[in-house]
Amino acid sequence: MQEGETVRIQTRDVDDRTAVCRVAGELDAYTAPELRDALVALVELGKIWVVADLTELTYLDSTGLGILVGTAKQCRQAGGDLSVACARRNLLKIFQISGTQEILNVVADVEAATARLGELCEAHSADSGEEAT
Amino acid sequence: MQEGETVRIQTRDVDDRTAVCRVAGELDAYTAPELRDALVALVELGKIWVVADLTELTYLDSTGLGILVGTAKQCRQAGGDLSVACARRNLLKIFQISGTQEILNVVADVEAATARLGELCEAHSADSGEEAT
Amino acid sequence: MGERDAGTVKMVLPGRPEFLLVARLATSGVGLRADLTVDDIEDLKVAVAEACTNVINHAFDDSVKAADRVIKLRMSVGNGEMTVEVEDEGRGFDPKELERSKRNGLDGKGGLGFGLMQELTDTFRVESAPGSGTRVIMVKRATR
Amino acid sequence: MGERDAGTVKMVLPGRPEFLLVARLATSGVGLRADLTVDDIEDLKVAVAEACTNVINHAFDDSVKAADRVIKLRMSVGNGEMTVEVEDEGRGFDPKELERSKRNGLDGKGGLGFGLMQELTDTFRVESAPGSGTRVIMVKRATR
Ligand SMILES: Nc1ncnc2c1ncn2[C@@H]1O[C@H](COP(=O)(O)OP(=O)(O)O)[C@@H](O)[C@H]1O
Ligand SMILES: Nc1ncnc2c1ncn2[C@@H]1O[C@H](COP(=O)(O)OP(=O)(O)O)[C@@H](O)[C@H]1O
Repeated sequence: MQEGETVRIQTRDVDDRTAVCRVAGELDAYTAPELRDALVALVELGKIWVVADLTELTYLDSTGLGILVGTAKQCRQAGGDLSVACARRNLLKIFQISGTQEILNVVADVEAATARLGELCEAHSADSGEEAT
Repeated sequence: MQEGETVRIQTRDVDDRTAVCRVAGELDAYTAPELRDALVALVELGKIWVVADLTELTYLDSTGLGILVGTAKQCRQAGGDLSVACARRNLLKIFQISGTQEILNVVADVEAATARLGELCEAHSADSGEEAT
Repeated sequence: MGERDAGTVKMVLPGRPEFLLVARLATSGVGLRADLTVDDIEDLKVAVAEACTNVINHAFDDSVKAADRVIKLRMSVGNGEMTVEVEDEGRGFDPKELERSKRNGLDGKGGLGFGLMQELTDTFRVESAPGSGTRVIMVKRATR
Repeated sequence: MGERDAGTVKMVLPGRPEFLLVARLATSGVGLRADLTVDDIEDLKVAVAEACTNVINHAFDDSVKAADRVIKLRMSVGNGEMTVEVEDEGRGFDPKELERSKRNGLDGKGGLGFGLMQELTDTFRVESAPGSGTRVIMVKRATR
Protein backbone atom coordinates (compact mmCIF):
# COMPACT_ATOMS: atom_id res chain seq x y z
CA MET A 1 0.00 0.00 0.00
CA GLN A 2 1.29 3.42 -0.94
CA GLU A 3 1.87 6.11 1.64
CA GLY A 4 -1.10 8.43 1.95
CA GLU A 5 -3.55 6.18 0.22
CA THR A 6 -6.05 7.39 2.85
CA VAL A 7 -7.39 5.59 5.90
CA ARG A 8 -9.15 2.21 5.90
CA ILE A 9 -11.66 1.50 8.65
CA GLN A 10 -13.25 -1.87 9.46
CA THR A 11 -15.46 -2.60 12.43
CA ARG A 12 -16.19 -6.05 13.79
CA ASP A 13 -18.60 -6.99 16.58
CA VAL A 14 -17.25 -9.13 19.40
CA ASP A 15 -20.50 -9.27 21.35
CA ASP A 16 -23.53 -6.99 21.62
CA ARG A 17 -21.66 -4.42 23.72
CA THR A 18 -18.11 -4.88 22.39
CA ALA A 19 -16.56 -4.08 19.01
CA VAL A 20 -13.14 -3.85 17.40
CA CYS A 21 -12.52 -0.90 15.09
CA ARG A 22 -9.48 -1.46 12.88
CA VAL A 23 -7.91 1.72 11.53
CA ALA A 24 -5.17 1.28 8.92
CA GLY A 25 -3.27 3.84 6.88
CA GLU A 26 -2.86 7.48 7.89
CA LEU A 27 -5.07 9.37 10.29
CA ASP A 28 -4.88 13.14 9.93
CA ALA A 29 -7.34 16.04 9.76
CA TYR A 30 -8.31 14.88 6.25
CA THR A 31 -9.09 11.28 7.06
CA ALA A 32 -10.18 11.70 10.70
CA PRO A 33 -13.84 12.55 10.00
CA GLU A 34 -14.32 9.06 8.57
CA LEU A 35 -13.08 7.53 11.83
CA ARG A 36 -15.14 9.91 13.94
CA ASP A 37 -18.30 8.92 12.07
CA ALA A 38 -17.52 5.22 12.42
CA LEU A 39 -16.88 5.49 16.15
CA VAL A 40 -19.93 7.65 16.80
CA ALA A 41 -22.07 5.11 14.95
CA LEU A 42 -20.55 2.29 17.00
CA VAL A 43 -21.29 3.89 20.36
CA GLU A 44 -24.79 4.83 19.21
CA LEU A 45 -25.37 1.17 18.41
CA GLY A 46 -24.57 0.37 22.05
CA LYS A 47 -20.98 -0.79 21.55
CA ILE A 48 -19.61 0.92 24.62
CA TRP A 49 -16.58 -1.37 24.95
CA VAL A 50 -14.40 -0.45 22.01
CA VAL A 51 -11.01 -1.74 20.90
CA ALA A 52 -9.33 0.75 18.56
CA ASP A 53 -6.96 -1.49 16.60
CA LEU A 54 -4.22 0.85 15.36
CA THR A 55 -1.67 -1.90 14.70
CA GLU A 56 -1.74 -1.09 10.97
CA LEU A 57 -1.91 2.67 11.41
CA THR A 58 1.25 4.45 10.22
CA TYR A 59 0.45 8.08 11.02
CA LEU A 60 -1.37 9.76 13.90
CA ASP A 61 -1.45 13.33 15.17
CA SER A 62 -3.52 15.50 17.52
CA THR A 63 -6.63 15.35 15.33
CA GLY A 64 -6.77 11.56 15.59
CA LEU A 65 -5.90 11.69 19.29
CA GLY A 66 -8.79 14.09 19.86
CA ILE A 67 -11.23 11.64 18.28
CA LEU A 68 -9.92 8.70 20.31
CA VAL A 69 -10.07 10.68 23.56
CA GLY A 70 -13.57 11.92 22.72
CA THR A 71 -14.76 8.39 22.01
CA ALA A 72 -13.17 7.07 25.21
CA LYS A 73 -15.14 9.68 27.16
CA GLN A 74 -18.39 8.79 25.42
CA CYS A 75 -17.80 5.11 26.16
CA ARG A 76 -17.09 5.81 29.81
CA GLN A 77 -20.14 8.03 30.14
CA ALA A 78 -22.20 5.11 28.86
CA GLY A 79 -20.58 2.74 31.35
CA GLY A 80 -17.99 1.25 28.97
CA ASP A 81 -14.44 2.13 27.92
CA LEU A 82 -11.97 2.20 25.03
CA SER A 83 -8.60 0.53 24.65
CA VAL A 84 -6.06 1.25 21.90
CA ALA A 85 -3.95 -1.53 20.37
CA CYS A 86 -0.72 -0.08 18.98
CA ALA A 87 2.89 -1.22 18.84
CA ARG A 88 4.42 1.19 16.35
CA ARG A 89 7.21 3.22 17.91
CA ASN A 90 6.42 6.57 16.30
CA LEU A 91 2.75 6.35 17.34
CA LEU A 92 3.54 5.22 20.90
CA LYS A 93 5.67 8.34 21.20
CA ILE A 94 2.65 10.48 20.30
CA PHE A 95 0.52 8.80 22.99
CA GLN A 96 3.34 9.19 25.47
CA ILE A 97 4.17 12.85 24.96
CA SER A 98 0.52 13.83 24.79
CA GLY A 99 -0.06 12.04 28.10
CA THR A 100 -2.88 9.93 26.64
CA GLN A 101 -1.41 6.47 27.19
CA GLU A 102 -3.46 5.80 30.33
CA ILE A 103 -6.68 7.54 29.40
CA LEU A 104 -6.69 5.54 26.15
CA ASN A 105 -5.55 2.25 27.73
CA VAL A 106 -2.82 1.83 25.13
CA VAL A 107 -1.56 -1.76 24.85
CA ALA A 108 0.39 -3.67 22.22
CA ASP A 109 -2.25 -5.72 20.40
CA VAL A 110 -5.94 -6.50 20.03
CA GLU A 111 -5.74 -9.46 22.40
CA ALA A 112 -4.27 -7.32 25.17
CA ALA A 113 -6.80 -4.57 24.46
CA THR A 114 -9.70 -7.00 24.72
CA ALA A 115 -8.27 -8.35 27.97
CA ARG A 116 -7.85 -4.80 29.27
CA LEU A 117 -11.49 -4.00 28.54
CA GLY A 118 -12.44 -7.25 30.30
CA GLU A 119 -10.59 -6.12 33.42
CA LEU A 120 -12.18 -2.69 33.29
CA CYS A 121 -15.60 -4.26 32.88
CA GLU A 122 -15.07 -6.50 35.89
CA ALA A 123 -13.77 -3.60 37.99
CA HIS A 124 -16.80 -1.66 36.85
CA SER A 125 -19.23 -4.43 37.85
CA ALA A 126 -17.44 -4.76 41.18
CA ASP A 127 -17.81 -0.98 41.71
CA SER A 128 -21.48 -1.13 40.80
CA GLY A 129 -21.83 -4.13 43.07
CA GLU A 130 -20.25 -2.21 45.93
CA GLU A 131 -22.46 0.74 45.23
CA ALA A 132 -25.48 -1.53 45.25
CA THR A 133 -24.62 -3.04 48.62
CA MET B 1 12.31 0.54 3.56
CA GLN B 2 11.07 4.08 3.14
CA GLU B 3 10.55 5.64 -0.26
CA GLY B 4 13.54 7.62 -1.39
CA GLU B 5 15.99 6.13 1.04
CA THR B 6 18.49 6.22 -1.84
CA VAL B 7 19.76 3.39 -4.00
CA ARG B 8 21.42 0.20 -2.76
CA ILE B 9 23.90 -1.52 -5.05
CA GLN B 10 25.39 -4.98 -4.59
CA THR B 11 27.59 -6.82 -7.06
CA ARG B 12 28.22 -10.54 -7.06
CA ASP B 13 30.60 -12.50 -9.30
CA VAL B 14 29.18 -15.47 -11.16
CA ASP B 15 32.43 -16.42 -12.91
CA ASP B 16 35.52 -14.48 -13.98
CA ARG B 17 33.69 -12.80 -16.88
CA THR B 18 30.15 -12.63 -15.48
CA ALA B 19 28.63 -10.61 -12.63
CA VAL B 20 25.21 -9.73 -11.24
CA CYS B 21 24.68 -6.12 -10.17
CA ARG B 22 21.62 -5.76 -7.92
CA VAL B 23 20.14 -2.27 -7.84
CA ALA B 24 17.41 -1.67 -5.25
CA GLY B 25 15.57 1.52 -4.29
CA GLU B 26 15.24 4.52 -6.56
CA LEU B 27 17.51 5.36 -9.47
CA ASP B 28 17.42 9.01 -10.52
CA ALA B 29 19.94 11.72 -11.38
CA TYR B 30 20.90 11.90 -7.70
CA THR B 31 21.59 8.21 -7.15
CA ALA B 32 22.66 7.26 -10.69
CA PRO B 33 26.35 8.23 -10.33
CA GLU B 34 26.75 5.49 -7.73
CA LEU B 35 25.46 2.90 -10.20
CA ARG B 36 27.57 4.28 -13.02
CA ASP B 37 30.72 3.98 -10.91
CA ALA B 38 29.82 0.43 -9.88
CA LEU B 39 29.19 -0.67 -13.48
CA VAL B 40 32.30 1.03 -14.86
CA ALA B 41 34.37 -0.72 -12.18
CA LEU B 42 32.77 -4.05 -13.06
CA VAL B 43 33.55 -3.80 -16.77
CA GLU B 44 37.08 -2.60 -16.04
CA LEU B 45 37.57 -5.74 -13.96
CA GLY B 46 36.73 -7.79 -17.05
CA LYS B 47 33.11 -8.60 -16.17
CA ILE B 48 31.79 -8.10 -19.67
CA TRP B 49 28.70 -10.28 -19.15
CA VAL B 50 26.53 -8.27 -16.76
CA VAL B 51 23.12 -9.00 -15.28
CA ALA B 52 21.51 -5.78 -14.02
CA ASP B 53 19.10 -7.09 -11.39
CA LEU B 54 16.42 -4.40 -11.08
CA THR B 55 13.81 -6.66 -9.50
CA GLU B 56 13.91 -4.56 -6.33
CA LEU B 57 14.17 -1.21 -8.09
CA THR B 58 11.07 0.95 -7.64
CA TYR B 59 11.96 4.03 -9.70
CA LEU B 60 13.81 4.51 -13.00
CA ASP B 61 13.98 7.36 -15.48
CA SER B 62 16.08 8.48 -18.45
CA THR B 63 19.19 9.07 -16.34
CA GLY B 64 19.22 5.44 -15.20
CA LEU B 65 18.36 4.22 -18.71
CA GLY B 66 21.30 6.19 -20.07
CA ILE B 67 23.68 4.42 -17.72
CA LEU B 68 22.29 0.99 -18.55
CA VAL B 69 22.50 1.64 -22.29
CA GLY B 70 26.02 3.01 -21.94
CA THR B 71 27.13 -0.06 -19.98
CA ALA B 72 25.49 -2.41 -22.49
CA LYS B 73 27.52 -0.75 -25.25
CA GLN B 74 30.74 -1.02 -23.29
CA CYS B 75 30.07 -4.69 -22.65
CA ARG B 76 29.37 -5.36 -26.31
CA GLN B 77 32.48 -3.49 -27.40
CA ALA B 78 34.46 -5.79 -25.14
CA GLY B 79 32.77 -8.87 -26.59
CA GLY B 80 30.15 -9.34 -23.85
CA ASP B 81 26.63 -8.04 -23.21
CA LEU B 82 24.18 -6.85 -20.56
CA SER B 83 20.76 -8.20 -19.60
CA VAL B 84 18.25 -6.46 -17.33
CA ALA B 85 16.07 -8.44 -14.90
CA CYS B 86 12.89 -6.51 -14.15
CA ALA B 87 9.25 -7.44 -13.61
CA ARG B 88 7.79 -4.23 -12.18
CA ARG B 89 5.06 -2.84 -14.40
CA ASN B 90 5.95 0.86 -14.12
CA LEU B 91 9.59 0.17 -14.98
CA LEU B 92 8.76 -2.16 -17.88
CA LYS B 93 6.71 0.68 -19.32
CA ILE B 94 9.77 2.92 -19.24
CA PHE B 95 11.87 0.34 -21.12
CA GLN B 96 9.05 -0.15 -23.58
CA ILE B 97 8.30 3.47 -24.46
CA SER B 98 11.98 4.36 -24.63
CA GLY B 99 12.49 1.47 -27.06
CA THR B 100 15.27 -0.02 -24.93
CA GLN B 101 13.72 -3.42 -24.19
CA GLU B 102 15.74 -5.23 -26.85
CA ILE B 103 19.01 -3.35 -26.61
CA LEU B 104 18.97 -4.03 -22.85
CA ASN B 105 17.75 -7.64 -23.13
CA VAL B 106 15.00 -7.02 -20.56
CA VAL B 107 13.66 -10.24 -19.01
CA ALA B 108 11.68 -11.00 -15.85
CA ASP B 109 14.28 -12.30 -13.40
CA VAL B 110 17.95 -12.98 -12.77
CA GLU B 111 17.67 -16.60 -13.89
CA ALA B 112 16.24 -15.57 -17.25
CA ALA B 113 18.83 -12.81 -17.58
CA THR B 114 21.67 -15.26 -16.92
CA ALA B 115 20.19 -17.66 -19.47
CA ARG B 116 19.87 -14.82 -21.97
CA LEU B 117 23.54 -13.92 -21.57
CA GLY B 118 24.40 -17.61 -22.03
CA GLU B 119 22.54 -17.64 -25.36
CA LEU B 120 24.22 -14.43 -26.48
CA CYS B 121 27.61 -15.83 -25.53
CA GLU B 122 27.00 -18.99 -27.52
CA ALA B 123 25.76 -17.02 -30.54
CA HIS B 124 28.87 -14.91 -30.20
CA SER B 125 31.19 -17.92 -30.14
CA ALA B 126 29.34 -19.38 -33.12
CA ASP B 127 29.82 -16.11 -35.02
CA SER B 128 33.50 -16.05 -34.20
CA GLY B 129 33.72 -19.67 -35.24
CA GLU B 130 32.03 -18.93 -38.58
CA GLU B 131 34.33 -16.00 -39.16
CA ALA B 132 37.28 -18.21 -38.41
CA THR B 133 36.31 -20.80 -41.01
CA MET C 1 25.87 15.57 3.06
CA GLY C 2 23.90 18.01 5.22
CA GLU C 3 26.62 20.67 5.21
CA ARG C 4 27.68 20.52 1.60
CA ASP C 5 24.22 20.37 0.10
CA ALA C 6 22.49 23.22 1.90
CA GLY C 7 19.30 24.21 0.13
CA THR C 8 15.81 25.51 0.64
CA VAL C 9 12.46 24.23 -0.59
CA LYS C 10 9.54 26.64 -0.57
CA MET C 11 5.92 25.60 -0.91
CA VAL C 12 2.51 27.21 -0.94
CA LEU C 13 -0.36 24.85 -0.17
CA PRO C 14 -4.10 25.37 -0.04
CA GLY C 15 -5.14 25.64 3.61
CA ARG C 16 -7.29 22.53 3.41
CA PRO C 17 -6.95 19.14 5.11
CA GLU C 18 -6.48 17.19 1.89
CA PHE C 19 -3.12 18.86 1.31
CA LEU C 20 -1.65 17.91 4.69
CA LEU C 21 -0.39 14.76 2.99
CA VAL C 22 1.64 16.84 0.54
CA ALA C 23 3.23 18.75 3.44
CA ARG C 24 4.16 15.48 5.13
CA LEU C 25 5.60 13.92 1.97
CA ALA C 26 7.70 17.03 1.28
CA THR C 27 8.93 16.88 4.88
CA SER C 28 9.98 13.25 4.29
CA GLY C 29 11.84 14.10 1.12
CA VAL C 30 13.71 17.07 2.52
CA GLY C 31 14.33 15.18 5.77
CA LEU C 32 16.07 12.37 3.90
CA ARG C 33 18.31 14.95 2.24
CA ALA C 34 19.03 16.47 5.65
CA ASP C 35 20.23 13.04 6.78
CA LEU C 36 17.52 12.78 9.43
CA THR C 37 16.80 9.27 10.66
CA VAL C 38 13.51 7.63 9.75
CA ASP C 39 12.31 8.15 13.34
CA ASP C 40 13.27 11.83 13.30
CA ILE C 41 11.42 12.26 10.02
CA GLU C 42 8.28 10.68 11.50
CA ASP C 43 8.47 13.13 14.40
CA LEU C 44 8.97 16.12 12.14
CA LYS C 45 6.10 15.06 9.89
CA VAL C 46 3.75 15.24 12.88
CA ALA C 47 5.16 18.61 14.01
CA VAL C 48 4.76 20.08 10.51
CA ALA C 49 1.25 18.65 10.17
CA GLU C 50 0.28 20.14 13.54
CA ALA C 51 1.40 23.59 12.44
CA CYS C 52 -0.46 23.22 9.14
CA THR C 53 -3.57 21.89 10.87
CA ASN C 54 -3.54 24.99 13.06
CA VAL C 55 -3.51 27.20 9.98
CA ILE C 56 -6.46 25.24 8.61
CA ASN C 57 -8.41 25.33 11.88
CA HIS C 58 -7.57 28.71 13.34
CA ALA C 59 -5.93 31.17 10.96
CA PHE C 60 -8.77 32.36 8.78
CA ASP C 61 -12.07 34.15 9.39
CA ASP C 62 -15.02 33.14 7.28
CA SER C 63 -14.54 36.36 5.33
CA VAL C 64 -11.26 35.13 3.82
CA LYS C 65 -11.69 33.76 0.29
CA ALA C 66 -10.79 30.08 -0.21
CA ALA C 67 -8.04 31.01 -2.67
CA ASP C 68 -6.38 33.22 -0.04
CA ARG C 69 -6.32 30.55 2.66
CA VAL C 70 -2.86 29.29 2.05
CA ILE C 71 -0.10 27.66 4.05
CA LYS C 72 3.46 28.72 3.29
CA LEU C 73 6.16 26.22 4.01
CA ARG C 74 9.89 26.78 3.92
CA MET C 75 12.13 23.80 4.52
CA SER C 76 15.87 24.18 4.61
CA VAL C 77 18.73 21.81 4.99
CA GLY C 78 22.21 22.62 6.22
CA ASN C 79 24.62 22.49 9.16
CA GLY C 80 23.40 19.02 10.05
CA GLU C 81 19.84 20.10 10.67
CA MET C 82 16.53 20.73 8.98
CA THR C 83 14.52 23.88 9.61
CA VAL C 84 10.82 24.19 8.77
CA GLU C 85 8.85 27.40 8.82
CA VAL C 86 5.07 27.24 8.58
CA GLU C 87 3.52 30.60 7.89
CA ASP C 88 0.08 32.08 7.31
CA GLU C 89 -1.30 35.53 6.76
CA GLY C 90 -4.33 34.86 8.92
CA ARG C 91 -5.74 36.45 12.03
CA GLY C 92 -2.77 35.71 14.28
CA PHE C 93 -2.98 35.39 18.06
CA ASP C 94 -1.13 36.32 21.19
CA PRO C 95 1.42 33.57 21.92
CA LYS C 96 1.14 34.47 25.64
CA GLU C 97 -2.30 32.84 25.49
CA LEU C 98 -0.52 29.60 24.69
CA GLU C 99 0.61 28.90 28.22
CA ARG C 100 -2.97 29.06 29.34
CA SER C 101 -4.28 26.82 26.57
CA LYS C 102 -1.40 24.41 27.17
CA ARG C 103 -2.46 23.93 30.76
CA ASN C 104 -5.91 22.95 29.57
CA GLY C 105 -4.29 20.14 27.60
CA LEU C 106 -6.61 17.51 26.29
CA ASP C 107 -9.33 18.34 28.74
CA GLY C 108 -9.75 21.91 27.63
CA LYS C 109 -9.91 23.21 24.14
CA GLY C 110 -6.57 22.54 22.53
CA GLY C 111 -3.01 23.26 23.40
CA LEU C 112 -2.08 19.77 22.28
CA GLY C 113 -0.85 20.86 18.85
CA PHE C 114 1.84 23.20 20.11
CA GLY C 115 2.74 20.72 22.84
CA LEU C 116 3.49 18.06 20.22
CA MET C 117 5.44 20.50 18.04
CA GLN C 118 7.60 21.41 21.01
CA GLU C 119 8.24 17.82 22.08
CA LEU C 120 8.89 16.50 18.58
CA THR C 121 11.47 19.08 17.50
CA ASP C 122 14.79 20.31 18.88
CA THR C 123 13.96 24.00 18.61
CA PHE C 124 10.49 25.47 18.38
CA ARG C 125 9.34 29.09 18.19
CA VAL C 126 6.04 30.84 17.40
CA GLU C 127 5.86 34.35 16.03
CA SER C 128 2.34 35.73 15.99
CA ALA C 129 0.25 38.73 16.96
CA PRO C 130 -3.45 39.40 16.54
CA GLY C 131 -4.02 40.73 13.06
CA SER C 132 -0.60 39.96 11.64
CA GLY C 133 -0.41 36.27 10.77
CA THR C 134 1.54 33.45 12.33
CA ARG C 135 4.90 31.87 11.75
CA VAL C 136 6.08 28.66 13.43
CA ILE C 137 9.79 27.87 13.19
CA MET C 138 10.98 24.35 14.00
CA VAL C 139 14.43 22.77 13.84
CA LYS C 140 15.29 19.08 13.89
CA ARG C 141 18.94 18.09 14.21
CA ALA C 142 20.35 15.13 12.32
CA THR C 143 21.40 12.69 15.01
CA ARG C 144 23.24 10.19 12.85
CA MET D 1 -13.31 14.52 -5.21
CA GLY D 2 -11.31 15.95 -8.11
CA GLU D 3 -13.95 18.50 -9.07
CA ARG D 4 -14.97 19.74 -5.64
CA ASP D 5 -11.50 19.98 -4.21
CA ALA D 6 -9.68 21.97 -6.86
CA GLY D 7 -6.48 23.44 -5.53
CA THR D 8 -2.96 24.39 -6.45
CA VAL D 9 0.36 23.58 -4.83
CA LYS D 10 3.35 25.76 -5.71
CA MET D 11 6.95 24.82 -5.01
CA VAL D 12 10.38 26.25 -5.55
CA LEU D 13 13.19 23.70 -5.38
CA PRO D 14 16.95 24.06 -5.68
CA GLY D 15 17.99 22.95 -9.18
CA ARG D 16 20.06 20.07 -7.85
CA PRO D 17 19.64 16.30 -8.21
CA GLU D 18 19.12 15.66 -4.49
CA PHE D 19 15.81 17.52 -4.58
CA LEU D 20 14.31 15.43 -7.40
CA LEU D 21 12.99 13.15 -4.66
CA VAL D 22 11.02 16.03 -3.15
CA ALA D 23 9.46 16.79 -6.54
CA ARG D 24 8.45 13.14 -6.93
CA LEU D 25 6.99 12.88 -3.43
CA ALA D 26 4.97 16.07 -3.93
CA THR D 27 3.72 14.64 -7.23
CA SER D 28 2.57 11.51 -5.37
CA GLY D 29 0.75 13.51 -2.73
CA VAL D 30 -1.06 15.79 -5.12
CA GLY D 31 -1.73 12.87 -7.47
CA LEU D 32 -3.53 10.98 -4.71
CA ARG D 33 -5.70 14.06 -4.11
CA ALA D 34 -6.40 14.23 -7.84
CA ASP D 35 -7.67 10.63 -7.65
CA LEU D 36 -5.00 9.38 -10.01
CA THR D 37 -4.35 5.65 -9.89
CA VAL D 38 -1.09 4.38 -8.43
CA ASP D 39 0.10 3.53 -11.97
CA ASP D 40 -0.77 6.99 -13.26
CA ILE D 41 1.10 8.55 -10.35
CA GLU D 42 4.18 6.47 -11.15
CA ASP D 43 4.04 7.69 -14.74
CA LEU D 44 3.62 11.31 -13.72
CA LYS D 45 6.48 11.08 -11.22
CA VAL D 46 8.81 10.10 -14.06
CA ALA D 47 7.48 12.86 -16.33
CA VAL D 48 7.94 15.50 -13.62
CA ALA D 49 11.41 14.20 -12.77
CA GLU D 50 12.39 14.33 -16.46
CA ALA D 51 11.36 17.98 -16.69
CA CYS D 52 13.23 18.79 -13.46
CA THR D 53 16.31 16.84 -14.58
CA ASN D 54 16.34 18.93 -17.75
CA VAL D 55 16.37 22.11 -15.69
CA ILE D 56 19.28 20.72 -13.68
CA ASN D 57 21.22 19.55 -16.74
CA HIS D 58 20.46 22.19 -19.35
CA ALA D 59 18.89 25.39 -18.04
CA PHE D 60 21.76 27.23 -16.43
CA ASP D 61 25.08 28.58 -17.63
CA ASP D 62 28.03 28.34 -15.28
CA SER D 63 27.61 32.06 -14.67
CA VAL D 64 24.30 31.55 -12.81
CA LYS D 65 24.73 31.55 -9.03
CA ALA D 66 23.73 28.33 -7.24
CA ALA D 67 21.00 30.16 -5.29
CA ASP D 68 19.40 31.30 -8.56
CA ARG D 69 19.28 27.83 -10.09
CA VAL D 70 15.79 26.95 -9.06
CA ILE D 71 12.99 24.77 -10.35
CA LYS D 72 9.47 26.14 -10.04
CA LEU D 73 6.69 23.60 -9.81
CA ARG D 74 2.99 24.24 -9.96
CA MET D 75 0.67 21.30 -9.43
CA SER D 76 -3.05 21.70 -9.67
CA VAL D 77 -5.99 19.43 -9.17
CA GLY D 78 -9.45 19.82 -10.62
CA ASN D 79 -11.85 18.68 -13.33
CA GLY D 80 -10.72 15.11 -12.88
CA GLU D 81 -7.14 15.79 -13.84
CA MET D 82 -3.81 16.93 -12.50
CA THR D 83 -1.74 19.58 -14.20
CA VAL D 84 1.96 20.07 -13.52
CA GLU D 85 4.02 23.00 -14.73
CA VAL D 86 7.79 22.86 -14.44
CA GLU D 87 9.44 26.21 -15.02
CA ASP D 88 12.90 27.70 -14.99
CA GLU D 89 14.38 31.09 -15.74
CA GLY D 90 17.37 29.61 -17.47
CA ARG D 91 18.82 29.90 -20.96
CA GLY D 92 15.83 28.47 -22.80
CA PHE D 93 16.00 26.77 -26.17
CA ASP D 94 14.15 26.53 -29.45
CA PRO D 95 11.52 23.78 -29.13
CA LYS D 96 11.81 23.24 -32.90
CA GLU D 97 15.20 21.70 -32.18
CA LEU D 98 13.35 19.01 -30.27
CA GLU D 99 12.18 17.09 -33.30
CA ARG D 100 15.74 16.75 -34.44
CA SER D 101 17.03 15.66 -31.04
CA LYS D 102 14.11 13.24 -30.72
CA ARG D 103 15.10 11.50 -33.91
CA ASN D 104 18.55 10.94 -32.46
CA GLY D 105 16.89 9.07 -29.63
CA LEU D 106 19.13 7.07 -27.39
CA ASP D 107 21.87 6.86 -29.96
CA GLY D 108 22.38 10.58 -30.22
CA LYS D 109 22.61 13.07 -27.44
CA GLY D 110 19.27 13.17 -25.69
CA GLY D 111 15.70 13.55 -26.76
CA LEU D 112 14.72 10.74 -24.43
CA GLY D 113 13.53 13.03 -21.63
CA PHE D 114 10.88 14.83 -23.67
CA GLY D 115 9.91 11.55 -25.31
CA LEU D 116 9.12 10.03 -21.92
CA MET D 117 7.22 13.16 -20.78
CA GLN D 118 5.09 12.96 -23.90
CA GLU D 119 4.35 9.24 -23.59
CA LEU D 120 3.69 9.31 -19.86
CA THR D 121 1.17 12.17 -19.80
CA ASP D 122 -2.12 12.90 -21.54
CA THR D 123 -1.19 16.41 -22.64
CA PHE D 124 2.31 17.76 -22.94
CA ARG D 125 3.55 21.17 -24.06
CA VAL D 126 6.88 23.03 -23.96
CA GLU D 127 7.15 26.78 -23.97
CA SER D 128 10.70 28.00 -24.42
CA ALA D 129 12.85 30.36 -26.40
CA PRO D 130 16.58 31.05 -26.27
CA GLY D 131 17.21 33.55 -23.50
CA SER D 132 13.79 33.43 -21.92
CA GLY D 133 13.50 30.34 -19.74
CA THR D 134 11.46 27.19 -20.18
CA ARG D 135 8.06 26.00 -19.07
CA VAL D 136 6.79 22.43 -19.47
CA ILE D 137 3.06 21.87 -18.97
CA MET D 138 1.79 18.33 -18.45
CA VAL D 139 -1.68 17.00 -17.75
CA LYS D 140 -2.62 13.57 -16.45
CA ARG D 141 -6.31 12.62 -16.40
CA ALA D 142 -7.77 10.58 -13.58
CA THR D 143 -8.90 7.34 -15.21
CA ARG D 144 -10.79 5.87 -12.28
N1 LIG E 1 -2.02 29.67 12.73
C1 LIG E 1 -2.79 30.13 13.73
N2 LIG E 1 -3.57 31.23 13.57
C2 LIG E 1 -4.37 31.69 14.57
N3 LIG E 1 -4.42 31.11 15.79
C3 LIG E 1 -3.68 30.01 16.03
C4 LIG E 1 -2.84 29.47 15.02
N4 LIG E 1 -2.20 28.41 15.55
C5 LIG E 1 -2.63 28.29 16.81
N5 LIG E 1 -3.51 29.26 17.13
C6 LIG E 1 -4.15 29.46 18.43
O1 LIG E 1 -3.41 28.75 19.43
C7 LIG E 1 -4.25 27.80 20.10
C8 LIG E 1 -3.49 26.58 20.52
O2 LIG E 1 -3.15 25.78 19.39
P1 LIG E 1 -2.78 24.24 19.56
O3 LIG E 1 -1.79 24.08 20.66
O4 LIG E 1 -2.34 23.71 18.27
O5 LIG E 1 -4.12 23.55 20.01
P2 LIG E 1 -5.52 23.41 19.22
O6 LIG E 1 -5.25 23.59 17.78
O7 LIG E 1 -5.98 22.03 19.55
O8 LIG E 1 -6.39 24.48 19.79
C9 LIG E 1 -5.38 27.55 19.13
O9 LIG E 1 -6.54 27.12 19.77
C10 LIG E 1 -5.56 28.91 18.46
O10 LIG E 1 -6.34 29.78 19.26
N1 LIG F 1 14.91 23.45 -19.18
C1 LIG F 1 15.69 23.50 -20.27
N2 LIG F 1 16.49 24.57 -20.50
C2 LIG F 1 17.28 24.60 -21.59
N3 LIG F 1 17.34 23.62 -22.52
C3 LIG F 1 16.56 22.54 -22.35
C4 LIG F 1 15.70 22.42 -21.23
N4 LIG F 1 15.06 21.25 -21.31
C5 LIG F 1 15.46 20.66 -22.44
N5 LIG F 1 16.38 21.42 -23.09
C6 LIG F 1 17.02 21.12 -24.38
O1 LIG F 1 16.27 20.11 -25.04
C7 LIG F 1 17.08 18.97 -25.33
C8 LIG F 1 16.27 17.69 -25.26
O2 LIG F 1 15.89 17.37 -23.92
P1 LIG F 1 15.52 15.89 -23.51
O3 LIG F 1 14.52 15.36 -24.49
O4 LIG F 1 15.06 15.88 -22.11
O5 LIG F 1 16.84 15.04 -23.66
P2 LIG F 1 18.23 15.17 -22.89
O6 LIG F 1 17.98 15.87 -21.60
O7 LIG F 1 18.65 13.76 -22.70
O8 LIG F 1 19.13 15.94 -23.80
C9 LIG F 1 18.21 19.06 -24.33
O9 LIG F 1 19.34 18.41 -24.76
C10 LIG F 1 18.42 20.56 -24.19
O10 LIG F 1 19.20 21.06 -25.24
